[in-house]
Amino acid sequence: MGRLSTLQWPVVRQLRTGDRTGRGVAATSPTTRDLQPRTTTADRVVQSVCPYCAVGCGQQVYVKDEKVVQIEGDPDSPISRGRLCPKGSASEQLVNAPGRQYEVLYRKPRGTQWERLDRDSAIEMIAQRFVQSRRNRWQERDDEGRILRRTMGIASLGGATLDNEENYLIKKLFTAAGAIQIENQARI
Amino acid sequence: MVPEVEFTSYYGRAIVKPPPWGDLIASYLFLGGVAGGSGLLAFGAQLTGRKLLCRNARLGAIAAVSIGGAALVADLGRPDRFYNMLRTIKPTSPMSIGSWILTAYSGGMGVAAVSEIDRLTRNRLPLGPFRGLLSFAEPVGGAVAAAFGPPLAAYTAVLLSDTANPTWNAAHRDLPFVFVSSASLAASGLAMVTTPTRETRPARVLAVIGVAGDLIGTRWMERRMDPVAAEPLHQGRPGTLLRWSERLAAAGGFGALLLGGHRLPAALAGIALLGASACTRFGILEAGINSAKDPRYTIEPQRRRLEERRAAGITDDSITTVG
Amino acid sequence: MANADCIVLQGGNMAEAHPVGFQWVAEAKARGAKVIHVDPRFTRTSAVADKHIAIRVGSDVALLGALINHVLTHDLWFRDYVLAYTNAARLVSADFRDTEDLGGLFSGFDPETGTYDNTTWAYDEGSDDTLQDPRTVFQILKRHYARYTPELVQQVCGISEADFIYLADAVTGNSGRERTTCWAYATGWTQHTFGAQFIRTAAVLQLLLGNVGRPGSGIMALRGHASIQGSTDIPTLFNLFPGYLPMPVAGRHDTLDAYLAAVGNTQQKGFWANADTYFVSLMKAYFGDAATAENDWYFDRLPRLTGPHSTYETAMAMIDDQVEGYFVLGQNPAVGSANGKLQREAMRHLKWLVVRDLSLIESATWWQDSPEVLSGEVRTEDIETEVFFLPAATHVEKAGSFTQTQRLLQWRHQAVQPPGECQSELDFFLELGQRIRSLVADSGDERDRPLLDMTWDYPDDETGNPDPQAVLREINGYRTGEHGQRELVSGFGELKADGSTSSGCWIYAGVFAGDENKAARRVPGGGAGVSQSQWGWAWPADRRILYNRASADPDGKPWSDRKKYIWWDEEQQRWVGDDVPDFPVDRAPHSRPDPALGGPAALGGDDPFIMQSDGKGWLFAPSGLVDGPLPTHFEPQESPVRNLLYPQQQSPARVIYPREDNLDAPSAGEQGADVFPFVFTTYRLTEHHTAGGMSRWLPYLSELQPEMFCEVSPQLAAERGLVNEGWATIVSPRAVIEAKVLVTERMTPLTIDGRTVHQIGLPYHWGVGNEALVTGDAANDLIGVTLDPNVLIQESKVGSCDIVAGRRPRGAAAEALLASYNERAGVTVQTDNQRITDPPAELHDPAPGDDRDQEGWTRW
Amino acid sequence: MVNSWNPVRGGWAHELSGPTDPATDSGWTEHEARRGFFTDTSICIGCKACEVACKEWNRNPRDGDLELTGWSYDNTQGLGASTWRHVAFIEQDAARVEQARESGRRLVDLGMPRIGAPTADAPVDRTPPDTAEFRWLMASDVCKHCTHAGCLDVCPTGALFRTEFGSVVVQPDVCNGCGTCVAGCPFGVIERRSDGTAAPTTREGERKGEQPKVPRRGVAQKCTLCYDRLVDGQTPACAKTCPTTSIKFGEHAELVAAARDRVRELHEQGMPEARLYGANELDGVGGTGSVFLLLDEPEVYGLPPDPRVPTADLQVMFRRAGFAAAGMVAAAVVAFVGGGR
Repeated sequence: MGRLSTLQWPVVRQLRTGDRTGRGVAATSPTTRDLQPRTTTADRVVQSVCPYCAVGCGQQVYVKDEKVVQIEGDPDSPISRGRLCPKGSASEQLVNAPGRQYEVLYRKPRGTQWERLDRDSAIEMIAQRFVQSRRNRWQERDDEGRILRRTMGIASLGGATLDNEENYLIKKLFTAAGAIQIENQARI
Repeated sequence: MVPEVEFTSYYGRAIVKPPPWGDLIASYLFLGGVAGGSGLLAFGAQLTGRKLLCRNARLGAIAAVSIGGAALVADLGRPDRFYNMLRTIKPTSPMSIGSWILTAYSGGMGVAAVSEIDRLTRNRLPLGPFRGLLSFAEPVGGAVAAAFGPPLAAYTAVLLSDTANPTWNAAHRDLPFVFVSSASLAASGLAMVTTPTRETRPARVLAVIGVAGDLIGTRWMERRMDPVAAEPLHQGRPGTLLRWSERLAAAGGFGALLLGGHRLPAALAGIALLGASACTRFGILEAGINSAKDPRYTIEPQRRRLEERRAAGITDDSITTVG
Repeated sequence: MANADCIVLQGGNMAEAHPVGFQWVAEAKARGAKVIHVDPRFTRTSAVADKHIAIRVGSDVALLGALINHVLTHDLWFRDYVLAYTNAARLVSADFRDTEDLGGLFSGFDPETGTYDNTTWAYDEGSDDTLQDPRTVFQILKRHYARYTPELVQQVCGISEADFIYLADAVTGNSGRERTTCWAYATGWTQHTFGAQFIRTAAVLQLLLGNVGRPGSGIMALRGHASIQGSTDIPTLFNLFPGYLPMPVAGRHDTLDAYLAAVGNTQQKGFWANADTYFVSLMKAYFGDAATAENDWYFDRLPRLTGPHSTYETAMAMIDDQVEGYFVLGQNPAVGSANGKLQREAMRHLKWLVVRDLSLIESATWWQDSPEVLSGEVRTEDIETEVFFLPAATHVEKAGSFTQTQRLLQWRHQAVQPPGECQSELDFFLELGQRIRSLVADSGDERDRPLLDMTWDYPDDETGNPDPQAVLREINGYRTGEHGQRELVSGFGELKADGSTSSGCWIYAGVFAGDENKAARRVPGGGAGVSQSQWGWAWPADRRILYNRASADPDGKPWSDRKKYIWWDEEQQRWVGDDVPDFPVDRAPHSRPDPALGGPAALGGDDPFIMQSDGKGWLFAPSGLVDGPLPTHFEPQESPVRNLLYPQQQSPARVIYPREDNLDAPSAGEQGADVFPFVFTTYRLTEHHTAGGMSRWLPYLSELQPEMFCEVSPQLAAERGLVNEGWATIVSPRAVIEAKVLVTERMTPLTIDGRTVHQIGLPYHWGVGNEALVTGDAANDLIGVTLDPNVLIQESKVGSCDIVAGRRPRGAAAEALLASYNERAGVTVQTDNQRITDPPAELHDPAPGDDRDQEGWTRW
Repeated sequence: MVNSWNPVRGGWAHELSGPTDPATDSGWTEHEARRGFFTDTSICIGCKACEVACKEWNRNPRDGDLELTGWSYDNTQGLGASTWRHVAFIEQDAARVEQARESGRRLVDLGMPRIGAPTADAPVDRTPPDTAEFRWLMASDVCKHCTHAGCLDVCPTGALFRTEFGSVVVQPDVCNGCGTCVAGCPFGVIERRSDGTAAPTTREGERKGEQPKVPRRGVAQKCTLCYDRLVDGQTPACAKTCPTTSIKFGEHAELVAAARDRVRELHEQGMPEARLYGANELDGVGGTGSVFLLLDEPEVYGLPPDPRVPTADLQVMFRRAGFAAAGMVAAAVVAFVGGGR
């Protein structure tokens, strides 16, 4: 508030500047005069791709203090030329969504509520169930004696929103496990 | 309610927005008028030696302006920033000008009122060395309040009219006359309530003039308004309020004229006048709010004046152009 | 697309579903291109198109077939192109019988299994360049579509003759040497029981008009998910390995040789002839040193398919308690899959369920708040399923590549670390794999061998997360260099079948050539070239337009100056131009290599369709499609309209599931058809994303479309007492849902076969639950499961329903309402599930000279 | 009842109405070229990306009560304190389309001025086009950034100010929420933000779908033409994101020229219904910074047909108020002097 000297009183500024009617220069506040966009004050800008549809619009992700503060279209992209649809424009809210879940939750059989579970335990529990169900439903051969070498105990759905690298690992793991029932949105 | 008229709108949505003003602002309009009129009465009494009238008008004025000012602040979206009203002097903003008027008036009246209170409390106010100054300042304060009283009563009319509100704006030529009349009769009414009849004759005269001005001014104003824009003044709650305003004003005016010499009838007449002024302010405010809730009041008068200009061969001033 | 002179948007709603992609349509239109939108609804796409043509949902083959007929009968086809680049002149087996002959069936149909034996569809030796031989593809085509006339279009599709002629003139007037027409479709074509044939019809038409492989031409698929293309290329699909190599099928691919022969024998033309190099390299990428020549590169240990194992088969297997565990990864089947009730029932039968998503989607919380729990049909306390919810990382919290709809890989850099316990799929599956491997490490069980043999060692990157670039390098592939060192391959041409190379997805080979992540290339605007090739990386081999050899005439010259793209440079003896030639770069236009060479080496200088076994564009598909070599009009599974062309009502080879929990409404002509008299279609809105997992939790998107609604015409509204903003209850044989009503002239009642057909529009973004910002009944609950046999996609674009004013009943009353409807309609599991509609009129081969009209099935 | 339309020139009258350079009037001795929007509604696809991008940049709370309005695809209804871009959806049958065309032809027949380079030699092709059976208009509305801005004029605190770009911006750190500007806007754009519509969705015992705390509560809010982006040479968020370039941002003079070209082009394509809104500096607000190409009468889109900045009549109003106040003094004098004791 140090700048609240009499000389900065807009009434005085009205006289000092040409802004007699107090509708422009004289009326500005210090905050206004120091205004800078958060796209400029961001620590870094990261190039990304919109996570919604398959057009593949380029995005620029602005990061400040390790938080995403803004996501905009990437004008360099020959596909989208900086433009985004409403969903793409809402990407920042997707990342910082008020309803986003940050913790692992567990519902036990017949349970009526979620319970907290730490991530390591959860993955270990899933791995154990994976191994068990894989064995429970293993099929070595079919009725005619032909090799099947698969399990019908485990299925997966999803992938169209995931990265190529992720889909690659999922398919590889499932194939090695003999789990064939793996599908994604391409067929939905 | 509004008769069905052939006009196009966007799903019946209003075009202009009503300001976020409610009863607090209507109260301020009323109290500001009371204060403005009382400033004049007090000064007249001060000059003519009507001590009781002077005291009561001053105390009434300071009460009105204090409560009105508080209402004004309470109505702000950010009351903690009320002082920003004095951040600029904007000739284009009636609210800005009004804030300075209100400040000047309050200053003057404040000094005068403090003197009155000090007298009433037999010098018990902790004024210290300022008590001496006060005897000089008091008459000046009274004069300042009187000078800024009429502007205080009148500026609120400009405040309402200098908007895109269909009804208020359509009344922009004549609303000040209605408002100063209403302020005069209200301040007079207050004096008739608070002050013995022996000192209130000027107040009664002013009341009668105010009532005449109010009744004639309102009719004249409506005649000059676009008929559609004037409709909200007759409909719903504002219509009722304004009808009551007329009745109360007439009753109060006759009361002041015929029975003003008798204490009780005079007080009753004064109450009627105060009621009339309050009804006027609440009615006009609400009518304007209502006019901003129906697109018809914006579109029809604008369409009409546009067509009239075009018919008159003026085609270069439309917001819609083909190139 | 921006180079097209005419754009037909059909079976899609581009402006709404792909607004940013639509800028290229807008730009083409601004430059004078004609834009026509053919769709059941007047949508935001129609609003900015030159013309909207309302069509009855599911009747597109009739319209496109009529365009083909129009082009053929008015001699409007592009003769030079068709002769040189398509199989028009090829002769087809004398045993081939058309749907014209068999009442809607092709030869080879087995009514028992519902499948075709396609041996009679094969080519015969020879061809006839005059196209006069009745056995040429061209003549077969002509006969097949002869009855697809403008009058028929009016009857079947509800499109006036004037509108048909407008469309035909626009398309044919903007095709040929100088001009090109582009078609774009989306799920309006794919989500049908013969959806692949919708696309084929357009392909046939576009080939006839010379609109394939040229600038501003083609048939563009507009897909709905960020990496839906990538998840097909590197599939999370049951039937494919990366790079479209099929998963082995028991009985068909019992040995490696049998497998490779089926995928692409080394004798055929084109790039599939090298399938052995792709497969062996994949196995080396998967299993490293454990894949050897001795063990047939691990082929024997791979799991085998025994039939379709699609998501719907799997859900039904869950209901039969055959499946114990289920991973749901960024999908919301409780809302987004057809027959939602069946999906939710399936999940109730699981032992354990893992849901990985950003928020608590309905597929994670159904045990608390699904419609069945809310109605009291099931109790939370009785549900045995164990549910794990694991929070996922968003697209900015992990690095990786998406492949967009035009096959372009784009790298996303990581912006921030995943918050809380959120993690990427990469991180999760890597860790899960490690834990599984350590659990079975000492088991000594042979079955666990592949888990231990697979290569599963990926380094972390500088952020401490698993390095996705290491995975992309593995996908790209390595070769063994001169000194035994591993080097990244620069393209699939380098892959070998001798075990010296690896590649996790052969079509992506080259994305990491020279140790440069080419998916991460970001030269502004893609660089100076027309093909914008300095942005990302397109498979295969960075080609932006597929089959672009066809952009030049048989002599290698551009068809016209205006449509110049790739041409043969005599001096350099190379194909040059604005793109990477999708062709052997030094194959001269008129070269005729020995076909016996096989593979790419056998491609003639005028064989632009390098992935086809004969290098030509297929007007007639002798193989590859299981439901017929030529697209044929059928009615959807449920339809209030009879098939006006054939006795056969529905596509005979569709995949059907006659089950009590998957009932169908009687089609026209059957008892009870009037109980479900209206057609509904489902779709997306711009403001939401599929089942809402990424939009209904976002305030800014939720406020734009806050509630489930249905769109009805004023006529239907009047008929059923529906009021705008009021409620309506919609009933199909599967479910009863409620929605707010939008009465709009954008929905047009159509006159079909002399009577009015009302269509009802239903966006499918909402679901019942407590967690999302906006919730509502799910349109997918109304839809039954009947699939296209080629791709196993469900028919969710069309179904039959009834609509009444008011909210739906709650609790048991809803079930009662549904039951009363089905009872009134006489619905059984057999309804609509007969393979052959009218056996006497079909199946038998009429002797030549039979008067078809006497058969009584040419109804129009 | 024609208004006294042309105000007397001279003095500071030009600062209240008629053609002027608003930035210069506001004391910006050296300033940027005036910036604005040209919203070409003929190519709008109604995707609402502008609404979202605007909210994202300005961190405005969600609006409304999450209920379907039944107004076609419009569920945000209009501009307000938290919605600074709003897309209107209008469905019209053949009769309405013909009316729109007729009104367009009438505008042409009125001999509306074509300010700028005269193109009289190239007569507009007005061959009657096929009347479409149906059309669906979409239009993204925004603050007009008037040359004479009612909101700015009546603001008592100086919270609203004219920028060096000629735009009109609220300073949220100054505004005390008096609400006068709300009444001052002839277009119904500016509004005081309350917390009513931004209430979080709550359930028993817990809060779900909660939004960030409502920022800038109690102060007037509207489009800033992304002043905080402009100062660093960036494009406003809505224009940057618009997929079809329906929203164009740039120098006002160039945009107006482009808008005129576009109208001519559409007329030549047989669309006489095309017209401009806000491109005339002689109109009641001195022309607007945000210019629109419309395909029907303004009121169809929820825009006023003949807006007029209230301060154009300010001198009249102050004069009348002065008379009134003087009359009040006179009455008091009469009361005391003429009244006797």
